[in-house]
This record gives sequence, structure tokens and C-alpha cells, in this order.
Amino acid sequence: MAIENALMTFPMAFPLVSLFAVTLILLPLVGVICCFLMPRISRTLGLFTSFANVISVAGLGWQILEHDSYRHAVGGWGAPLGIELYADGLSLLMLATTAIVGLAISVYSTAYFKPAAGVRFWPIWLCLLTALNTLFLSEDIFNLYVTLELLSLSAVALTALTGSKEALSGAMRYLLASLLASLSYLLGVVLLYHSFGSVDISILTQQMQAPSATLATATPAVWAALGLMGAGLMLKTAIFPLHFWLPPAHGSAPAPVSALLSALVIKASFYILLRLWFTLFEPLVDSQAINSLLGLLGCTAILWGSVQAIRQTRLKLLIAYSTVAQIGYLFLIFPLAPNMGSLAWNGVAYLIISHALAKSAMFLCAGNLLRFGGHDRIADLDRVVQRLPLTAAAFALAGVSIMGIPPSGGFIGKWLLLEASMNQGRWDLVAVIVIGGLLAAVYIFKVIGYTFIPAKVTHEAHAVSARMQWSALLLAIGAVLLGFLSLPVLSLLNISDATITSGVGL
Amino acid sequence: MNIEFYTTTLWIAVIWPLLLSIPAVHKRLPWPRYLAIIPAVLLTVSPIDASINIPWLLYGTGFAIDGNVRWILGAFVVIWLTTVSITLPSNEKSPFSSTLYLLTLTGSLGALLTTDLVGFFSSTTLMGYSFYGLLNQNADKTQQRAARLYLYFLITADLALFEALLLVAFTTQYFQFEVARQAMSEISSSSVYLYMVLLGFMLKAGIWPFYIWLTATFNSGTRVIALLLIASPITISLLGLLRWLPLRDDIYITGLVMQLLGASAILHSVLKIFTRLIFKQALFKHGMVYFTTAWLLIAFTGLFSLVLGTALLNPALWQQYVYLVYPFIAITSITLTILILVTGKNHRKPESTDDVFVLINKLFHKLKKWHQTTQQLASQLQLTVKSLWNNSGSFVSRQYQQVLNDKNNKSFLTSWKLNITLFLILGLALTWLAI
Amino acid sequence: MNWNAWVPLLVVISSLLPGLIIFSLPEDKVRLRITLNLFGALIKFLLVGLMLWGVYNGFHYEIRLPLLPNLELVLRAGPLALLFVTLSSILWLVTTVYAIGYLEDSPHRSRFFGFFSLCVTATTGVALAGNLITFLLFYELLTLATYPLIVHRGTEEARQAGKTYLRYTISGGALLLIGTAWLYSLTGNLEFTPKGFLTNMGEEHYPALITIFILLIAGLGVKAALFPLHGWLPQAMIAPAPVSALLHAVAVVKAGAFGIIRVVYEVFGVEFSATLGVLTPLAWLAAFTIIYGSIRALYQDDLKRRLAYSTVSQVSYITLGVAIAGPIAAIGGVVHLVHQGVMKITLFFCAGNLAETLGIHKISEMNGVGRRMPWTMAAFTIGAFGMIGAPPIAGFFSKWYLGLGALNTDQSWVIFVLAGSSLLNATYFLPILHRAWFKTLPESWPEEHDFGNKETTWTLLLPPLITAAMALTAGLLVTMPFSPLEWAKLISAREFYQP
Amino acid sequence: MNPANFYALVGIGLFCIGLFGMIINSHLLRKILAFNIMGSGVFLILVALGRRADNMPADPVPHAMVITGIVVAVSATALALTLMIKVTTITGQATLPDEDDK
Repeated sequence: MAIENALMTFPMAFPLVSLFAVTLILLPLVGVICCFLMPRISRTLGLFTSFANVISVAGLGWQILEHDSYRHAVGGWGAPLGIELYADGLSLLMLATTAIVGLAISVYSTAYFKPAAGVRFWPIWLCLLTALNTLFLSEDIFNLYVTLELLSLSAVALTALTGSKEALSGAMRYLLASLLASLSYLLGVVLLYHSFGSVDISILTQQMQAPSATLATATPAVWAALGLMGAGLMLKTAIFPLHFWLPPAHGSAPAPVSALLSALVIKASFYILLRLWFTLFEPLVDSQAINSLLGLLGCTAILWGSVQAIRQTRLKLLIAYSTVAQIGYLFLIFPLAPNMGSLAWNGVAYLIISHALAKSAMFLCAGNLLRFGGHDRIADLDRVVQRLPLTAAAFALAGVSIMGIPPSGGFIGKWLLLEASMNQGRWDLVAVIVIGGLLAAVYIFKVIGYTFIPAKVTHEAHAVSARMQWSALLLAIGAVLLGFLSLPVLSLLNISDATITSGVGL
Repeated sequence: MNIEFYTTTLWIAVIWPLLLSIPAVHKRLPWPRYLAIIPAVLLTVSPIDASINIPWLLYGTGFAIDGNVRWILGAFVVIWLTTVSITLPSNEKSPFSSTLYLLTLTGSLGALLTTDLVGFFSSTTLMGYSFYGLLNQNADKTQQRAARLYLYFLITADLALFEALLLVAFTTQYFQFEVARQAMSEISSSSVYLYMVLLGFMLKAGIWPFYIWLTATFNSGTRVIALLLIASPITISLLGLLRWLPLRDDIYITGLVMQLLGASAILHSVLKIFTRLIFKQALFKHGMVYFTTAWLLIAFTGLFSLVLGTALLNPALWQQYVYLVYPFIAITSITLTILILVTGKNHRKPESTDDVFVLINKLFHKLKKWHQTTQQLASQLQLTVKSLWNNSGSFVSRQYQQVLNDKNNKSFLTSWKLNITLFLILGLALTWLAI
Repeated sequence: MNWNAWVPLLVVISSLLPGLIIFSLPEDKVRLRITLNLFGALIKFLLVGLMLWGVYNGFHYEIRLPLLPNLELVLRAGPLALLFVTLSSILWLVTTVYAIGYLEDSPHRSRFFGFFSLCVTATTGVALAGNLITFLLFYELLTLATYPLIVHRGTEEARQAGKTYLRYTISGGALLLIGTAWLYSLTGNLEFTPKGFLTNMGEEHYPALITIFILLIAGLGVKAALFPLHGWLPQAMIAPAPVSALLHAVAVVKAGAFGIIRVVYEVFGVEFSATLGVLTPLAWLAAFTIIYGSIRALYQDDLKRRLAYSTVSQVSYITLGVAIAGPIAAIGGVVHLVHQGVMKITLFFCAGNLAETLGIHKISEMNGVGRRMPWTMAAFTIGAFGMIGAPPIAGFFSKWYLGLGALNTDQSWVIFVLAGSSLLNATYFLPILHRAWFKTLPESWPEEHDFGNKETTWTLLLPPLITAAMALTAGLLVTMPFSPLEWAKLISAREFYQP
Repeated sequence: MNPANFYALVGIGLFCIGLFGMIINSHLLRKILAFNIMGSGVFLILVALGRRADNMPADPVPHAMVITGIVVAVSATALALTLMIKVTTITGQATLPDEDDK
């Protein structure tokens, strides 16, 4: 029967959907190889690949809208033995965000990196893109491990790109932390494989949720797997007590790299955490305690990260700590989702996207300011910001989304979360969400305030190309306009395979 | 000369001085102060009663002239012309002074001719404040003080009248004098209205015991001011009293009080004048004329109050003889005018000591000082709190610095060992909670 | 699609679009910028006129855009919205003219006029918002658009003022957000409906509803400068005069007051609010603010600061009118929205003229200024007397209806508040007038600009004269159709009398 | 206890030793070595648990996984070592900045 079904759907599903999905993985990979082979035109190649990537995502989206969520067995080998590709609304959104932010960062990088530095940047960036695309299309936990590792290694390499002292030690710390996280995740994978004999998420989910599986799930191996995978992914996501590696790494990397790291890389591990938590670990995490713990971490992250951001004297560190705070919002899904499924789910998905756009815009702005004035000391920004109006505008618009002021993507996300917490009577979460917004306003305006203060001392400045300014601005505008696009985005999010998201009641 | 001509003249009489009051206009015209009053003169000399309704203005106001008003208007015009003719040429040339002068005229004429409460109130406001401006023209210290005293009384009076007006609006939708008075005398709770009206107009007209501002202004001002005082605030306020006051049977106690006040006023003035006469023997020496006239004026308003008290005691009788009151006001004010004119030429201002005024001033300064002290205290407190926090040696900031000093990623909180241990604990915690 | 639906959106866009274009203009394109500004202002004015005519003839202007599942952005032109939007469109036109004159040859004009337009866009949006979420959206936009205007001067002082402003308004916005979200999660509805949409709520929800009411009013009260939340307003006086004028008369302060009207009338409904028992405390608070603001104003020597405290006091009249909860007081409150706007903008224009022409910032420097700038001070005098409540200027009629409303609902203590406030108003305005008109002129002014034999430039002089004339006309023609008072009566009738 | 479980326990032991080493050692090289020990532990468990029941043939999938894992670990180690060398060249000490040698 199953084979018959597969044969029936095969000819109709394969040609286009799979073409796009496979292109998404292969295209950047080919790009990497070409960049190594032809370093002279790596810039063109990188730009081209990013562009083609956007088109492929668009194609995939089109197909998914036509045919609903999609599953593809690579090389014709399906689960449990082979590797499956899977795309639903969430992964499509992540892919689209990656593609758009990636394109903007590529455009930015063409102007940011001098040819010599660019030769190293482009292949690694495309490698990162490959990892991200594959990660979002993957459906099995081991494959996720491989992509996660590939992602971390390329991210670390990018962080170290400038070769400065801070960058290198930041990268080193980042690398060690993320290796530790990967290994603990891998150990979790091993334990799960041992218990269930599969690494495919949907199969694992079925097994865990089957009524007969109550005994099977209640083994130390599964508990340990949850602990190991959860902790590993949280370390990679840099949730509150484990965020120590993030500010130095994000603060010292080149601007486009910081943008990539903050906007996309940490989201990837969070994506995996989300997927696992609400599918195969769902029977285990039903208890309030564990979700409350994650929610508590999220709340602490919001408050702590914001306070730290306010205390910073350097712009990039400020933005990095703001990322720490914003990750906290994402973790609010854990206490909220069990009862307020779709609201919390929608809210967090929206926050992921809008944060990606806004935070990348912010880092790009920081890059512009750094390039223009040669420093990113906040107290001396008055000499800089005035003379880069586009950048200042971009920073302010991105700030609007981060603060969650309407009409922006950030507002929609926070509104949905607020609604979810209120419906559930979680006033503590309401308070934290709102206070986080207020604190965000404090650190955002700490920077914006300088926009209007004419400097007493001006210093010589380096030109910042229009491309760098506009890519930041467009990202920021995107973050704000996202506030008006909630209906299409949320309807996209609801495309899913019943088995995958059954836990959140979509 | 048909009736329409007079109707038109009615509102022109009010608008015309207002138009002339604009400096750009009256600077270009000869004798603007004479010109301004021409329509009013026309209205006075013509025997025809006229009225006009202006429904779109305010709450539907209107202007009207009848025999009663003509008496007052006549007196008003006479005094006004006199004033203009004795005004010094130097003053005549000051455009600013002319503006105030003409605004006072506009307000007075508006109040005289209007047919409703709101129009009357608006006009008297304009008149009152412009007159305050006139008092301040080229004023020395004493005059300014007197002017300010007048202002205090004016504001208080206006407030009282505003309350009265609110009560009218609460009772009826119509503000024509007759209708409103009728309505107010029919409802049971009109005593508040009555008190407010009495208070307001007694303040405005300087009726005893509220005469302080009147003597102060009168004594310190020039002849022109004295004449204007009679023409504008006092006459018109008395007219207002006639128009606003409701008449009812059950308020005779108020009537008695009014009579008492009137009698005291007359007694007081007579005593004042006679003591001066006896002790100083200087009734007609310079300076004293003014003094006497002022007290005559108070006696006159006192008489009015006596009459009004009678009216309150016996409304029927009052209705019968009310028409006599208008010529009475007109003739008395003209008499006073002549008195001032004849005797006040060599007038020298006496020293005035307004105890009330000094008291108010003192109070104000005390308030100011108190405010400054509180502000100083507040800023001191703020400073103390700030220094507690900012002081680098303080315990709070030292701890804060130690824990959070992560400038070079060297703080305890960001150390590798601590964080990886936390990672371990988190993993264990998750596992434990999953069980 | 009925194209009438697009009119409200066009009204918003008519200032948004010029604003965005102006941002991108280089500093020296003065003429183009002026054209754009005036063009936008005129278009808005005409569109608002069209809507006025349309609503009078029974047309329905409403546009709905999806924002969230089950939640829409709604722009609707009801009578209340039109009252405010008309006020803002007219005053924007006037203020634009004034600002062009005021900022001649000063730096960063593109930035200034850009944010200026955004500010008006936000105000228009606040006025036309058809539900609480749309209101919130524009309310926050207003916060953001005003901040650059307040810090426009770029001094350290301005930055501090901007900081204080943000501290207050962003916190207020947060409270408003919580209130809105809570209301939504409780009722699933945010649509402004005459007489409110909460009447059917059961008693078990009353504590929550009272809290929501407090949250909303606190959030709005920040902008409306209700007593403990007014601290930002006097500090924000550091902004250039046209900004203060707009801030006080139309944009920020009024947005708050307007929001309070909306919340009480069209979210909770007057009757229901009265049932909840929240209106009397609000009335007391408003009354206290009225007196407090006036007393503080007494002690200010800085002209603009005195005006600012006067605003604190005056805007609470609106709140008071709403909180008295009677149809007549409602008229007074709503109409004061317009009357106070027109009068206060006049005062600020004049203050700006004094600063720009003679360098006068303090009241103690104003001796004899009426002789030097008679037209300006004449306009100022009309504005000030209006504030005191002298007839026949517009302010008198606001007080009239407030007092009458209080009598009607047996709350005669309000009369004393009104009287006290009038007295205090007189106490802090009349000395200014006295100084300006009757004190002798000083030897020289602090910083005199030479305008030949003219008083000042036309662009500076005309706006205050126009607004002063408007304040006077609104009072004189108070019962004419289309006068603010008649509109206010219409609004009040809709809230109180219609089934 | 069958051999598979024994190997798995050894693997867990290695993992823990590696983790411990990673926490307490401040020298970067030692940290990298500790990482490799952890990795070996994980791979050992993976292989050891490949046979889920005594009478069944070993599952081939874990082998493929281990090979993949080793490749990843090798490249990660390479990157780590390169970084370490660079850090040492620039800062003069092979530690993370918060763990300076006293």
C-alpha cells in the first residue's frame, strides 16, 4: 500500500518541489566550491548565489502553497533507512528569512569587504548558507547534527575573520562552547537511536506518542537524551545562563558576520529545539515544571540581557546583549504553547522573523558607523550618526521593531505573546514582556539620542557606500513593514504535516 | 429716516467704535473719539424705539433701544463727550490709549444696547478690562495699585456673574433679560442666583461695603478717569443690576439687608464728609473736592441699593415705579459729572494707603518665598540621593562594579568555568524534570 | 469597492507621503519643500472638508485593513473623529506656514519638516482610528515622531528633555498596550462603538475591567498630562515654538485627551463606566490637575513653561468634562478639545514670535512688549482671555458647558474648581498682559532681529492672528451649524440620547 | 552485563572525563583534547549500542553515523587547533581571556 501510494504521488510531486528543495542545498554548495576554485570572482559568485537562493525559496514556497507540506526521500531512500527532506510552513518561513537576510547581507558585504578579505569571506558564508538551508529542510535528528556542526564551524570561522585579538579569543570561546553543545546533542541522538532505532523525527514522534510507548519513553536513556539535547541546543541558542559566549563573538566579528550570527545562526538551533520539543519530546515535557523552567530562563534572559545592553559602552556589544534579551522572548513559547498553542506559536515565529530582520539591520548599521568613524563607542557617536542619516534611520526603524512598537513585526509578535499569556492568566510573563520592551527602549534610545546632537568635535571620516546604507535600511524597513503582513505570514505558518505539529494543536 | 435706519444704527453704534479701535484705522482719521460716538448720539436724539435680533451671534443676542435705555444712553453720551473734550491733546495722540478708550466705549455701548444676558456679560467683560487698561495709562505707583485693586474686584465679580449665568442656563434656554428674569423668579432655588447677581454687580459698581477700589481709583486718578468711572463701570453695573435681578415675594430678608447696606452707605459717606468738614474745614480746597465727590458717589450707589432693597421687599410697587429709576441714574450721574468738572480742575492727588493691597502683596511674597524654600529642599534631597549612588566608595556601587565588570570579558559571571558548569546543571535539571 | 472607503486612508497618506519625500530632500531645496508641505496640508484640508460634507449628508467613511487574525486596522470618520481631524488639519496648515517662517535658515530643516509631517500623520491616525489597536498604533507612532522634534535643537538640555519625554510616553504606551491586550483577551473586541461594547459583561469581570480602565487612562494620561504623569510637558518646552504649539494644541496632549474621550465613550460607555464607579475618581483627578497645573504655572518665569503648566491645567478640562458623565458636560469637554487647541496654539505662536523677534523668553523681560509688537500681543491677549474664560472668546463656552453639566449631574463642587481655575488663570495670565501693555519699554531687547519697520515677518505674524480670530469666531458664532460646539452637541447626543 | 553495555558505560565515562577536562583545564590544547575524548566517548556508545538485542545482527546505520561524526570531529579539531595557534601568536598565551595564567 505504502509503496503504491508513493508511486502515485511520486511523479506529481517530484519534478518541481524537489527540484527547488535540492537546489537550495546544492546551489550554495556549488557556490562554495566555485569560490574556492575561482577566488577572483568570488564576490560575483556569492552575490549570484544569494540571489538564486531567494528565487529557489520563492519557488519552493510557491510549490508548497500549491501542494501543502512536502516530504522528499533523497535518492529514493525514505525513512527509516534513508534521509528525508521535509518542508512545512515553519521551515519555509525560516528559509525565506534566511534567503532575504542573506541577500541583503551579501549586497552589504560586496561593499564591506575588500577583495583580499572577501576571498575568505564568501566561501565560508556560502558554506553557512548551505548549512542553514539543509538544516531547515532536514527531518532527521542526525542530519540536523551534521548541519548544526557545519553551521557552527562556518560561523566560528567567520567570527575569526578579522584576526584581531578580541575576534580570535571570541571565536575560540564560541567554538569550544558550540563543540561541547554539539557533542552533547549527538549523545542525545545516540541515546534516542538506541531506544527507537530511528533518527527520523516523524517516526520517532509516532513511536513516542503511541499509546503502547508509555513504557518505552520512560527509560533513563530518553530522559538523558532530552537533557543532553535540550541543554546542547540551549547552549547554542545562548539562552540566559549560557549566553556567555555570544557577546564577545558577536561583538568582535565583522559587521555582516555579526548580522548573520545574530539573525540566523542562533535561530537555527532554536528551530531544532522547537521542532524536537513539540514533537518527539512532547509526551515528556508535558509536565509544567520543565516548561516553567524554560520560561523562567526566558524571562531572566529578557531582563538580564536588556539591563546588560543598557550598561554597554560599545555599540556592537549593546546590540549583542540585545540579542540575548530577544532570545528570551523566544523561550516564552515553552510555558505558553501547551495551552495556547497557535497563539504562542505564531507569536514566536513572528518574533523570530522580525528579530532576524531588525537585528541584522542593526548590526549592519553598527558596521556603517564603525566604518565611518572608526570606532563604536556610544558616547562618541554624536560625531558620526548625524552624518549618516540613512543609517540612523535604519537603526531607528530596526529599533522600533525590537522595542515592539506598532506597527512593526516585533509588535505583532509581542502582541500575540501578550494575548497568549493573558488568556492563560500568566501575569508574570505579561509583566516581563512589557518591561523588556521598556528596557529595549532605553538602550535603543541611548543610541538614537545621539542622532540629534551636533558634535562639538568632528573627526575625519571614511566614506560609507550607498549599498551598505541601503541594505541596512531596507532590512529595517522590512522589519517594520512585517507588521502589516501578519495574515499571509501566519497562514503560511499553518501549513504543516499533521504528525509533526500535532503537539501544538495547529 | 425710517425704522430700518435706526435698526442699522443700533448695531453700527457697537461695531463702529470697535472698528475704530484698531490703531491702523483711528490713526488715519481725525478726532476718532468723537467719530466713534456719533451713531450713539444719533440713537439718543431720535425718539424712535428700535430693536434688532442677531440670532447667529452668541446665543442669539440682539440690540434694542427704548425709553428707559435712552435715559442711560443719554447720560452716558454726555459724560463721554465731556471726557473726550477734556482729554489732553497729548493723550489724544497716543494710538494705544485711543484703542483702550474705544474698546471701553464698545463694551459700554454693547452692554447698554444688548438684549440678553450673554451679550451683556461679554460686553461688560470687554469694558471692564479695557477700563483697567485705561487706569494703567501713564499711571504712577498709586494709580497702578488702584488699578490692580479694581482688577481683583472685577475678576471676582465676573466669577460671581458667571455662576449666575450658569444657573440661568440651567433653568432656561433663553437669555433675553425679561425671559431670564421671569424664569429665574419662578423657580424655587433662585436665591443662589440672586446672591450671585447682587454680589457681582455690587462689586462691579463699588456699592458699599465694596467701595475700596472705587475710592482708591477715584482719588488717585485724573478727572478723565473719574468721569469714565461714573460713565462706564458704575452706571452700567447699576443698569445690569436692574436687568438681572429677579423679583420674588419671598426674599424680603435680602431686601432688608440691601436697605440696611444702602442706609449704612449713606450714613458712612455723610459722616466721612462731615468729619472732614468739621476737622479740616477744607471742603472746597484742592484735593478735598475729589474726596467729597467720591463719597457722594458712594452715597449715590447706597441710595440705589436702598431703592433696590425696597424693590425686593415690594415687587409690585417696584414694577409700578421702575421707570423712574432710569432718569434717576441718568440725572445723578450727570450731576456728579458736573461736580467733578467744576471742582476737580486743580486736583492734586492725595497719598493713598490701601491697607488691603499691601496685605495682598505681602501674602503673595510669602507664598513665593515658601515655594522657593520647598524647591530648594527638593533639589537638596535629589542631590543627596544621587551622591549616595554615584559615590564610587559606596557599598552599592562597589558591589555592582565587582559583579558586573565585564568590560574585558573577565568578570566572574562570564567565565568559562562557571558557565559550563551551569550548562551541566541545566542538562541535569532538564533530565530530572523529564522524569 | 466603494471609493469613499479610501478617503480616511488618503487623509492619513496626504501628510505621510510629503513627509517621506521631504526626508530625502537636500537642505537647500527650500522651495520644493515648502510646496510639498503646503500641498500636503491643503490636500488634507480639502479631504477633511469633503468628509465633513459627506458625514453631514450621511455618507459612511470607513476602511478596514487586516492586521492580525480577527483584528483589523480600522480608519473611520465619525463625528468625534472629524472634530479632531478637522482641528488638526486646519492647525497643521497654519503651523506649517508658521514653521516655515520660524525656521528660516536654521539647519536640519528637511529632518524637521519630515518628522513634522509624520507627527501630523500620527495625529490624523489617532483621530480616525476606528478601534483601540489602530489607536495604539498611531499613538505610538506619535511618540516616535515627536521625539526628534523635541530634541531638534540638539543641545544637551534638549537631549535631557527628550529623554524625560520618552521615559514618560514609552511607559505610558506600555500601560496602554497592556490594557488593550487585556481588554482584547477578555472580550475579543476592540472596536470603538458609541455607548461602548462592554455593557454585557458580567459582574465577575468588574475588577478586571476597572484595572483595565485604570491602565488605559494611565497610559493616555501620560500624554494628556494628568497630574502625576505631567512631568515631561514643561521640559519638552525646549523644542522650537511651532513644535510646542503643535504639541500642546493638537498633537501629543490632545491625542491623550482624545484617547480618554474614546475610551470612556466608545469602549466602556459612560453609563457602564459610571456603573464601575471609575468616573468620580477620574473627575477628582482631573479637577486636582486643573488646580495643580494652574498653581505651578503661577511660579514660572519662563513664558513657555508657564504656558506648559497652563496646558496641564487646561487639558484636564477635557478629562473633567468626560468624567462628569452627563450630556452637557460632555459637550464642554469635547468642545474644549478644539477651543483649547486654537487658543493655546495662538499663545505659543506669540511666545515664539517674541523669542524669534526680540529674543524674549522670560516673562520678566516682557515689559512693554505690547508697544513693540502690538499685533502679536493682541493675539496673545485674545488667547489669554480665552483661557481665563472671558466671554465671548471660545474658552468661555467650554467652561460654561462644563459648569452647566456639573449642575445637571448634581456635582456642584466642579463649579468651585472651575471658578478657582479661572481665578488662577487670571492670576498667571493677567500679569503677563499687564507687563506687556502697561510697563515702560526697556532700553533694548535681549536679542532683537531687524525686520525694518515691520513688527515681524508675515509668516510669523499671520498664523497667530488667524488662530486668534478663530478663537474669537468660535465663541461669537457659537450656535452656528458646523461650529465646534454644534459638533460637540452632535457627539454628545450620539453618546447619550440615541438608542 | 553484556559487552555492549560495558562499552557504552566506558563511553559515558569517557564523555564525562572529557566534560570534566573541558571545564577545569584552562589551556586551550587541553580543552581541545578533552573535546576529542568526549567525542570518542560518544562514538563508542554509538557503536556499542548498535546491537540492540543479543540475537540480532548489528545495525549498520550507527557505523555510518560514527564515520560522519569522526569526519566532523576531525574538521572541528583542525579549526580549533588553527584558532588556538592564532590566539597564542597574538596574545602570547593559549588560554581564554577570562582564564589568564596568574
